[in-house]
Amino acid sequence: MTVKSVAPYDFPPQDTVDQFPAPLLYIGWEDHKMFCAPFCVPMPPTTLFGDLVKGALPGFFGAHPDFARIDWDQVQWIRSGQPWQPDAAKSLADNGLGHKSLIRFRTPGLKGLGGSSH
Amino acid sequence: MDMKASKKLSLKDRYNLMTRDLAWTPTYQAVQDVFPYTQYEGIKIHDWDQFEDPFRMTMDAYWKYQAEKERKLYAIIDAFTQNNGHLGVTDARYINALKLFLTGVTPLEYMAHRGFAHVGRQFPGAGPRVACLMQSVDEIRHAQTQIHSLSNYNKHYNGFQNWRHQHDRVWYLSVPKSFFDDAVTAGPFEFMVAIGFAFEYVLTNLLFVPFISGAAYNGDMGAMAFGFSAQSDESRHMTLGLEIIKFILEQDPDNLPIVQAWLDKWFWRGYRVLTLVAMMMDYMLPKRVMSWKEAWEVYAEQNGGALFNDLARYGVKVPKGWEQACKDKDHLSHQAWNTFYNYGAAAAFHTWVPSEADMKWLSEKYPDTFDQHYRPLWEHYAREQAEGRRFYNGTLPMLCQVCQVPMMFTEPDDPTKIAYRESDWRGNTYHFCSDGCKSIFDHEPEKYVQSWLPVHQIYQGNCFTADADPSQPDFDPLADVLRWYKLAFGQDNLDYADSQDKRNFEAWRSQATSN
Amino acid sequence: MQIDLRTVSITPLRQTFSHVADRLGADKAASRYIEATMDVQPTVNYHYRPTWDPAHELFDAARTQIVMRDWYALKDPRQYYYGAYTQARARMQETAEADFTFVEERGLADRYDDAARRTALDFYVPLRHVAWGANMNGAAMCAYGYGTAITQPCLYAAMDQLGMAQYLTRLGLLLGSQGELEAGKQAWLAAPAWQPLRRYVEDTLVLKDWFELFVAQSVVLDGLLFGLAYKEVDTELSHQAGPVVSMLTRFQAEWFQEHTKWVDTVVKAVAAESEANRALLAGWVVHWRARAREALEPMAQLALETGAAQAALDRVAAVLDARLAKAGLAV
Amino acid sequence: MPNVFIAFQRNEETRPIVEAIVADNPAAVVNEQPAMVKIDAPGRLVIRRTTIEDEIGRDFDLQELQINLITLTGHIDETEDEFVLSWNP
Repeated sequence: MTVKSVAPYDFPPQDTVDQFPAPLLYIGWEDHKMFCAPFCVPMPPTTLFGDLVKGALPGFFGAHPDFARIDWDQVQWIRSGQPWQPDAAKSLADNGLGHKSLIRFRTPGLKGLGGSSH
Repeated sequence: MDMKASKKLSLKDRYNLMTRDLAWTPTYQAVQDVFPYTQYEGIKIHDWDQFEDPFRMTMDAYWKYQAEKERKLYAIIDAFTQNNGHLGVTDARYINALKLFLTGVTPLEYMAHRGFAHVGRQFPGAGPRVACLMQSVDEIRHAQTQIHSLSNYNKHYNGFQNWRHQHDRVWYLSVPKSFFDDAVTAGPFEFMVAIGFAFEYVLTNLLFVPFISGAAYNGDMGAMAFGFSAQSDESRHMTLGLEIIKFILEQDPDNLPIVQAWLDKWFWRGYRVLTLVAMMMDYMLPKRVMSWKEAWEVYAEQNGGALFNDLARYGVKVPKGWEQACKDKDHLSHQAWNTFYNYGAAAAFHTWVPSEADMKWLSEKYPDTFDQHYRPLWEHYAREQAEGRRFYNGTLPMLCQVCQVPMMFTEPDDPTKIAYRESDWRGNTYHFCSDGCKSIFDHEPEKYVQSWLPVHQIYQGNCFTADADPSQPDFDPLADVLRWYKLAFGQDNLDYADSQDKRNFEAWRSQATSN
Repeated sequence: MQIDLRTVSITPLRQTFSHVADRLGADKAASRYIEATMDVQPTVNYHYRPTWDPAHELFDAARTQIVMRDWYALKDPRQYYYGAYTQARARMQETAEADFTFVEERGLADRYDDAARRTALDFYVPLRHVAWGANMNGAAMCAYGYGTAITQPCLYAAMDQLGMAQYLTRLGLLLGSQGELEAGKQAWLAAPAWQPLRRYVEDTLVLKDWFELFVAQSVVLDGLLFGLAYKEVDTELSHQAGPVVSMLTRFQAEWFQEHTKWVDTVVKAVAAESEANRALLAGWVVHWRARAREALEPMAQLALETGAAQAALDRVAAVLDARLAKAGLAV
Repeated sequence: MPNVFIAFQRNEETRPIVEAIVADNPAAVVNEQPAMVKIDAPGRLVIRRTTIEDEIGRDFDLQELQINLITLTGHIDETEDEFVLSWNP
């Protein structure tokens, strides 16, 4: 379906990758809605996935008491709704992540504050 | 205004002579050139004179009654100002609901004014044209009476002073702004279904009861006065919205699917804007009128239900998102307040953890969900705050491409899971908070790829002050964005507990009541 | 006797909103007109292009060739925000209501001289359609104009024109009958005397530049038509048959005095802004003034003899030219 | 049969109007709140000019209801003499 208009109605999208310092990555921690919404962060495509987890995630999610208790080997990753196995040694790009990719991670056994998924 | 001269003419006939009869079909210019915007939406109108304006107001009556209302309203505003009425409110936390109103709702009244001037020029039918122009002039009344009654609050409390600047820039205000931009940039018929019907009729009581009764319950006679006075205009607007949708549906069966798609879209987008209202009802009013859940059950499920079975004879079905909205009623306000608590450092009003008494009320009103899902969250925040670690979320959130609300909404049948939807279009991925927003995008992608998403604009570097130098090592981007918002750090934002508003309110109140 | 009247005085944090303080040059108390008008229209970060005009932004200064560094220089000397506007019109409406009631209840309409009645019906009743066109044009100026300072009064003028169209309808019913209204509409649609003016109005209804529309409607047509109808013809009729028509058109006459004050203020500010603006305005005035003169001549003769009609139009044109000259637009 | 309702500001001007409405609508239910009076009626509510005029002792134009009106629901049918609210007319 397209927009009904009196004249051609076609404008450049506001959020193409070239307009950002780095491609955007959306990242959410399942069952920890104390962080009210997933995060949106520009992340250089060359960043190694392991560095993202060890280097950036603490800054995003460290304020939650459960974060320190995460067993990273048990973490289950989801990408656009599908189970997904990232390779910590490869870059985000080599893991198939691009501009505005969405990844979520589930931490079995940790269900947020008082088990309330917050 | 008694019309002795033409007593023999009925109100209806007299009105027709004074409105419909004034118009003529142009011959020196093509009708299509005088009214160029009535074809492209695909709506078919065969006879504009079938439109019935139940209020049939002529200008002399309009001036007479509206001036009388203005005299009464401004007398109350002056009295309220003269005796420091703001000190009579239950608690200065309430004033933060007014900040949200002035920065988020008042600018929409002005947009309605300009939108109705546009459709009030473009409709070929004399009846609808005049009714729309009267609404246009009513709407600037609402914008201006709100500015005037809140002007006194602006003198004494922080967060009102940059309402114009902030409505066009601050992250959460892009939700109401994009909503109305969407309606006014749509075609004239869609604008009428969106604002005249879906927003003014279906959802108006969900906006009216919280703000006006909320004001009355919290001792704010000023806001109550403009609310009641403005709401009497609303009854004309609601009626126009109802009459126009009946008129369109009666004109041609081909109009039904177009109107139904608009109803689905605009119920959902309007409902998404009401997220701010749900939060305000349950969390921002010290003396609560009713819960969002109760307001939804009375004004949406009962009243809305009566309306839609009244419209069923036209083939209209209840909007697609209706069921989900009914499921959300137990969660919406809590999730919204958590979002503003998270980002309290970037909001132009104060946030706070609900008190024990507040939470007792919330438990009673939300027996199935509050204690299990939300009490643990507030109690954690209270403990953290007590130990000097008041939580502020320092990373920017992902926004929905259509409603532009942070992705805080949960799955309709699993309130523990954030809802994610996405679509690919011309090689780019777009993300949404719900089936409702995704279908709005899929229906008109060329429109929503233009969205000015505040978080993305920050990352694109479009939200820094003119003299900012992002290359400097000590450059703090988020602090500069707040300067760009003209948000005075430590004064307009942060927790209510240590705010200047709280200190001033308590000092002034004791000054007014003790020696 | 001195009464110690004191209420609790609290030192406010500020006097007004920041954008208003910026315009005033300091944080000081601002009038209700200023707080309700300055910068109320958004100017940035529109989310979507209009489907009805994709070539422009939602509010776009480029919808007119006129250029202003600050569109809020066009302040309304009457300082009309909604409350002040409606209360002013309510007072005028009250007088008009009393006049209509007085004329009817004292039988002045029934006893009005029949020749004058015929002239009044032939001349004034079709003018309600001109006012309907002016209502549409005012709505367009408000919808597509830029900045609340100019768009707000344009809509008030549009509603005033609708009100005056309704008063003209009541004049037709009081001096005549419903049949006279239909006859007036037929004349408007077909009678030779009215076609040049109808063509003028219809040509304005398709103008794309809203400020040219302001010139064609509010400066030129209102300027010449109201002078002709509510001064020249009104004076002639009251000589012939007394003040009945003056009473039934008092609203229009008073409205026109106030309207020109606003129009002249706007023209002055726009012309003073730049030579380009002044030249644009001059071009539009020259064009539409000639069109208006040609449009008013035949219908003027419905109320005035040919010679008298020319003289009346000359006087009315001279008044408009004097106004324009005073506003810095000698054309 | 769903209700229609009309709500007025609660003041000296609306007190007689509410009384007139109650007189003309036996099934009407009046709900008085601090600043608002809301009148609900099953299916149909009629407001008669003459009844109000008897209450206030002067001429009354039904459009005057606008001044103190807050909100209403239902389809409106207004003549010189009656202002009727109803569902599915």
